Amino acid sequence: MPTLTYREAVRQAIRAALAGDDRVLLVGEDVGRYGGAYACSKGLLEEFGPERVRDAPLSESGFVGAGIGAAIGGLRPIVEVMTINFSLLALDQIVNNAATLRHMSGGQVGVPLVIRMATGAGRQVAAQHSHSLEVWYAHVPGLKVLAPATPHDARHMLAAALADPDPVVIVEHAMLYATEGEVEESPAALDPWHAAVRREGRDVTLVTSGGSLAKTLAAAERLAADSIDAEVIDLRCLRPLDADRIVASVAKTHRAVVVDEGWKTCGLAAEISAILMERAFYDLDVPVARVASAEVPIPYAKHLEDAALPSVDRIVAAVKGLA
Amino acid sequence: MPTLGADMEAGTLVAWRKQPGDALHRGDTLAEVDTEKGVIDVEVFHDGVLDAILVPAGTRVPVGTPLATIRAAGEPAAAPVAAAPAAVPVPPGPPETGEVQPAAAVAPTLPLPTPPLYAPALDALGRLRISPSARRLARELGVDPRLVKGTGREGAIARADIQRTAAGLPAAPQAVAPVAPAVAPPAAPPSADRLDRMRRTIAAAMSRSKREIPHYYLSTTIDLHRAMSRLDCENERRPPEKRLLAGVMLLKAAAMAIREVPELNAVWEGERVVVKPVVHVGVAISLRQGGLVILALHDTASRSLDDLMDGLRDLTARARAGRMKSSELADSTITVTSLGDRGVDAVWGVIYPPQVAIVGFGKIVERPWAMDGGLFVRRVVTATLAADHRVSDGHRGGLYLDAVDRLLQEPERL
Amino acid sequence: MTGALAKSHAHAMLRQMLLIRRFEERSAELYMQGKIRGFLHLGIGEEAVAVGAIAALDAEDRIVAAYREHAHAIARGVSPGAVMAEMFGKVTGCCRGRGGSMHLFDVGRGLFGGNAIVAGGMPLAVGLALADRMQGRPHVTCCFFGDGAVAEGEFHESLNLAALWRLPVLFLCENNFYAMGTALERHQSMPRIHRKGAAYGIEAAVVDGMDVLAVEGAVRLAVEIVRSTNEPYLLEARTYRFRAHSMYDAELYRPKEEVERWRKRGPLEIFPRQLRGWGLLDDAEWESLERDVAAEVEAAVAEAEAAPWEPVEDLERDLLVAPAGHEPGPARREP
Amino acid sequence: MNDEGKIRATVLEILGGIAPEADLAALAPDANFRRELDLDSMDFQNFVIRVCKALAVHIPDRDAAQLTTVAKCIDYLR
Repeated sequence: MPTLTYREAVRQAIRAALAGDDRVLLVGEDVGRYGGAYACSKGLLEEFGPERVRDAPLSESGFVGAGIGAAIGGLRPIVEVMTINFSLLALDQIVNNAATLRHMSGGQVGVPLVIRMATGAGRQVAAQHSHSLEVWYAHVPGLKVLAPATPHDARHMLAAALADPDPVVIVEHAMLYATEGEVEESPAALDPWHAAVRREGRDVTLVTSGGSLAKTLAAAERLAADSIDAEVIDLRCLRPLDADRIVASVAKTHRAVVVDEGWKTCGLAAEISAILMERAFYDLDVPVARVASAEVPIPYAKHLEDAALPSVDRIVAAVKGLA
Repeated sequence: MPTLGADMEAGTLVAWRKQPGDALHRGDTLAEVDTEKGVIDVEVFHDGVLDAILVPAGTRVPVGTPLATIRAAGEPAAAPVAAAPAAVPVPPGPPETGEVQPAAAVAPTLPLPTPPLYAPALDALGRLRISPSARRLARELGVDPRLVKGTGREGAIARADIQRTAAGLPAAPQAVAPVAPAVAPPAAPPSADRLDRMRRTIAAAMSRSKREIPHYYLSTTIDLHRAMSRLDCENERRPPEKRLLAGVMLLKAAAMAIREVPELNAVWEGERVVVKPVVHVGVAISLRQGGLVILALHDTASRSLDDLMDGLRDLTARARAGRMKSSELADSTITVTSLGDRGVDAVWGVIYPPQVAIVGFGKIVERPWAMDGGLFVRRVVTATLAADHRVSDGHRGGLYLDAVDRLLQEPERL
Repeated sequence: MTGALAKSHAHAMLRQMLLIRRFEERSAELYMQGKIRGFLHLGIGEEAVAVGAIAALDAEDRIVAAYREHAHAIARGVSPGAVMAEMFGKVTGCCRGRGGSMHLFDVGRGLFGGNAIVAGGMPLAVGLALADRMQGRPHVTCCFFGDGAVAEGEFHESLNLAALWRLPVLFLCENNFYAMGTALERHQSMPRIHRKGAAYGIEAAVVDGMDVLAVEGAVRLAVEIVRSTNEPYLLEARTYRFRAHSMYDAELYRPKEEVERWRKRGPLEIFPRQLRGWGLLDDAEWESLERDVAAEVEAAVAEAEAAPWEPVEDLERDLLVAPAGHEPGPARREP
Repeated sequence: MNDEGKIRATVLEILGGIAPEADLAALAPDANFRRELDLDSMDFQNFVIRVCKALAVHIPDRDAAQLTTVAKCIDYLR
C-alpha cells in the first residue's frame, strides 16, 4: 500500500473527482495558477482548464454563494475556502442558504455542495489565522461536517461527500498536510459518517478528531507505560456525531476524556460530554474531562501557542486527574 | 421519589392521595410510599396543580424517579403527547422545613480537634458521594455502599472501592442484606418482612455508629419534685385528652439546654460538622412488636408544652400506623430516648448518624434525696448524654446536663 | 412602443397587476386579523416591475428575488392560493408552510426563492448562471434586489464575479428610494444605481418602474443582450412603495406629500389611462377585471383557510436526503 | 351506672385498638395490662381518654394511675 502525504492524498481526491464527473469543478482563492494555498491543487488547472479549476476573487460570500447557486443549478462544485478563519465571511451563505434551502423550500431545492477549509493552529500564525471553529458548522442542522485525520481518510472522504445530495463541510487541520500515512488505493466505498477506534483500550476512552488525533495517540502510549490502557476514538464525522460508538466505549471503560482544539466553552467536547451524561450516565465512574484550547485568542509566540493548545502532557494529566 | 436518608435506594408507591387537577399547597401529602422504614407521606413543597401521575400505585421505583408533574395554577395541562420526562434527580435530601436561614450559612463550622478517623462519604445534603457506576455495581454485587470507604475526591466511592469491599467481605452471609434483594420472597408475611428489613436498617446504622464514632458518656440524677408536682396539679385541672406527660417536659428541657452547648446540636456533612441553629429533637418512638424509629419533633425548644404534647401524640400515632413524613425522618438534630414508666433507671444511647449526641432519660422513680441536711423522698430521673468526642468533650457535656437539671428546677419556664 | 400591442397581452398584464394589488391589500387585512404572522412586506405600487420584467423572460429562465416577492411569484404563475396558503403556514403552501411570505419558492417555474437576507440571493443568481453556462443551457438568471442591497458586499462581489466569469445574469434593481427607513441618498454616495455597473464593465440602463410597458421593453432588450453576449446587465427600475416597509412601520422617514405624489402616477393609474387612450380598455372591461380578480383573491383566501397544517411528525422531513447513519439519537430511556 | 359486662367489653375493645396484635383472651382480669401489653405512657393516656369518651365518665389524673388491671377498671367504673 502506498504512503502519501495528507496534502497529496487531498490532491489525488480532487483530481479523481474532476476526472470522474464533468459536473465537478473546483472554485477557490488561488486554487488554479497558484496550485492551492496548501498546494492541494497543484497541476489541476493545467489538466482540467480554467472553467473547472476556477480561481476566485477574494469574495468568500460571493464565491461560496455562487457555489451554492451552481449546486442548485446542477453542478457538483468543490468550493475551497482557504481557512476556516475566512469562512466567517461566508457564514451567512452557508447557514442561511446552503443548510436551510431544502427544508425551507419544502423539499424543492437541494444543495449538493462540498466546502473544504483548513482549520486549527500550530504554525505561529496568531489568532486570526488559528481558529478551530468546526463546531459552529457542526451545530447547524442541514449541514454535515467531516474531519479527516489521516491521509487515507483525506483521500477517500471527498468522494462520499460529493455523492451526498446535501452540503458537506470538510475541515482539514493545517498541521496535517505534511504528515504521511498509508493510503489504500481503492477501497470499497468509504463510510465517512462513523467514528473509528484507532487504539483499543479498557481503562479510559479518549475521544478526539482531526489535528488532535496524533497527540491523543501519543498520550495513550505514555499512559500505557503507567499501565493505563486508553482507548482512542477518532470521530471522523463531527455532524452527525457517532454517539453510539462513544457510548459503547465508555460502557466498557467507565471513564472519558474529550480532546478538542476548539475552545472548551460551548465546544465540541461540551456536546460529547452532554451525550455521555444523557446516554452513559450509569456507566460513568468519574465526571467526563475535557482537554481543549485555553480560552484565549491563540497567541503568536511559540511557547504561548504551545501552552494554549491541547498537549500530550495535558491529556495525560487529565486522565490521571480523573477521580 | 424523594430520598429519605442515605440508606434508601428505592420505594414502592402505595397510594396516590391527590388526583391530576387537584390543587396542591405546600405541605400537602401527595402520595404514600413504602420504604424499609414503613409508609412515608410524600410531601409537596410548593403550591401548584397536580398535572400528571407518572408512577402508578403499587410500583417500586429507585430514588430520584419522577413520580408526577406539577404545574403552576392556571397553566394549561401538559399536552398528552409530552415525551416521558428524562429521569430528573430529585434534589437530594428533603429541604429544611421551617428553617428560615439555610443552616450552613449561619452555623459556625467547628475546627475539628483531631483529624476524623473516617467520615461517612456524605455530600453537603447528606447524600452518599458515590459514582453512578459504583452505585449500580454495589447493587449487583450486593454491597451496602454506606459501609464502603471511598478513595475518590472528597471520599467519593468509586467502582474499585466497591470491588475491594465485595472481595473483602467475609464468606459469612453479609452483615447487611443487599439493599434490594433480587427477589423478595413474597411468602413472608409483609409485617415480618418489614420488621426484618427495619431491623437490618437499624443494625447497619448502629454498627457503623458504634464502630466509627468515639462516644463519651455522662450521667446525672435530676430531682423532679418541683416539675412533677407542677405537672400533677396541672393535669388535675385538665380533661384526659389535654393532660401532659412527664416525657414532654424532659424533651423540652433537653431542647432548651442546647442554648448552653450548641455544638451538641449538629450533624456531620462530609468532612465537616455543621452546628444547626434550630433544635429538632429526634424522639425515639418504639413501635408495636419491637422496632424503633427516630422522628423529628420540629423546633422543640420554642414550642409550648401543649403544642409539643399534641406534636408527640401525632408523631407516635403516625409512627405506629407506619405513616411518617419524609421531613420527620431526616430533620432531627439531636436524639432523645426515654424509657418512660417502664424499663430501667438509666439508658446509655448510641448516637444516630449523622448526629453528634444522644440524650437518655431513665424511669422516673422515687428515691431518698438528701437536701439542706434533711432526707426526703423525691421523684428523680437519671439523665445521660452520649456524645461524639470529635465534636465536644466531657466538660462541655457536663455543662449541658447541668443546664437540663436547672431548667427542670423551674418547670414554669418550660 | 415598438410593434402593435396585442390587446390580449395588455389585458393579461393589467389583470396580473390588479390581481397582485388586490391580493396584497387582502393580505394586509389578514395580517391584522392574525391569520398571517411574522413579517409581511407589501409591494403595493411596485407591481409594474415584476409584471413587466417577468413578461419579458422565457419560461425556462431563472428568477432569484428578495423578501418583497409576492408580485414576482404571482407574475411567474404561482397560484395565489399556494402563496396565500404559504403565508397561512399551511402544508398546501408553495413551501409547505415552512418559508412564509419572505421565502416563496417554485423551482418548477424557475423561482429560486425569496430571501430574507438583504442581497443574500445575489451570489446564488451568479451560481445559477455559472451552472447554466457551463452546461450549455441558454437561460438567463434574473436577479431582483432593492436599493438597500446595493450597500451590501454581496452586490459588489456578485457583479464582479458575473462580469469576471462572463455569466448571463440580469441584475434588476427595484429602486424604491428607501432602504427600510433610510432614504437612498442617505445610504449611497452615488445614488444613481445604474452607474455602478460601469465599475465592473457591466452595461446598465434605467427605466421608469411605474410604466409596465416601459419595463417590459427595457427587460426584453436587456435579456436579448445577456443571452447573446453572455455578459451580465444591470437595469435600475425606479419605482415606489405606497405602503410601509413592513406591517409595523410608522413611516416617519418620508413626507406624506411625496407618497401622494407617487400615488398619482402608480402603475394602475398609468397603464389603464394609456389603454383607454388607445381604445384598448373600457369601463365594462375594467369592471369585469375587478370582479374576476376579487373572486380569485377570495378563492385563494378560502383555499388557505381550509388547507391543513403540515403534521408535526414531518418536522424533520426534507432536512437531509440521507441522514447518513447516526443522527444524535434521543436520550436512552432509563428504567 | 354502667354494668360490669359493658365495662369489660369496652375496656377490652379499647385495649385491642391500642395493641391490635395482643391476645386479649389470655389477659387475666387482675394482670397488669400495662406490662402484659407493653403499653407506654402515651398508650395508657390514650386508653384513659378513650374509656372516658366511651363510657362518658370523668377520671381525674390521680385516679387514672390506679387503673392497671381490668378488674380495677371495673371496680372503679361501676
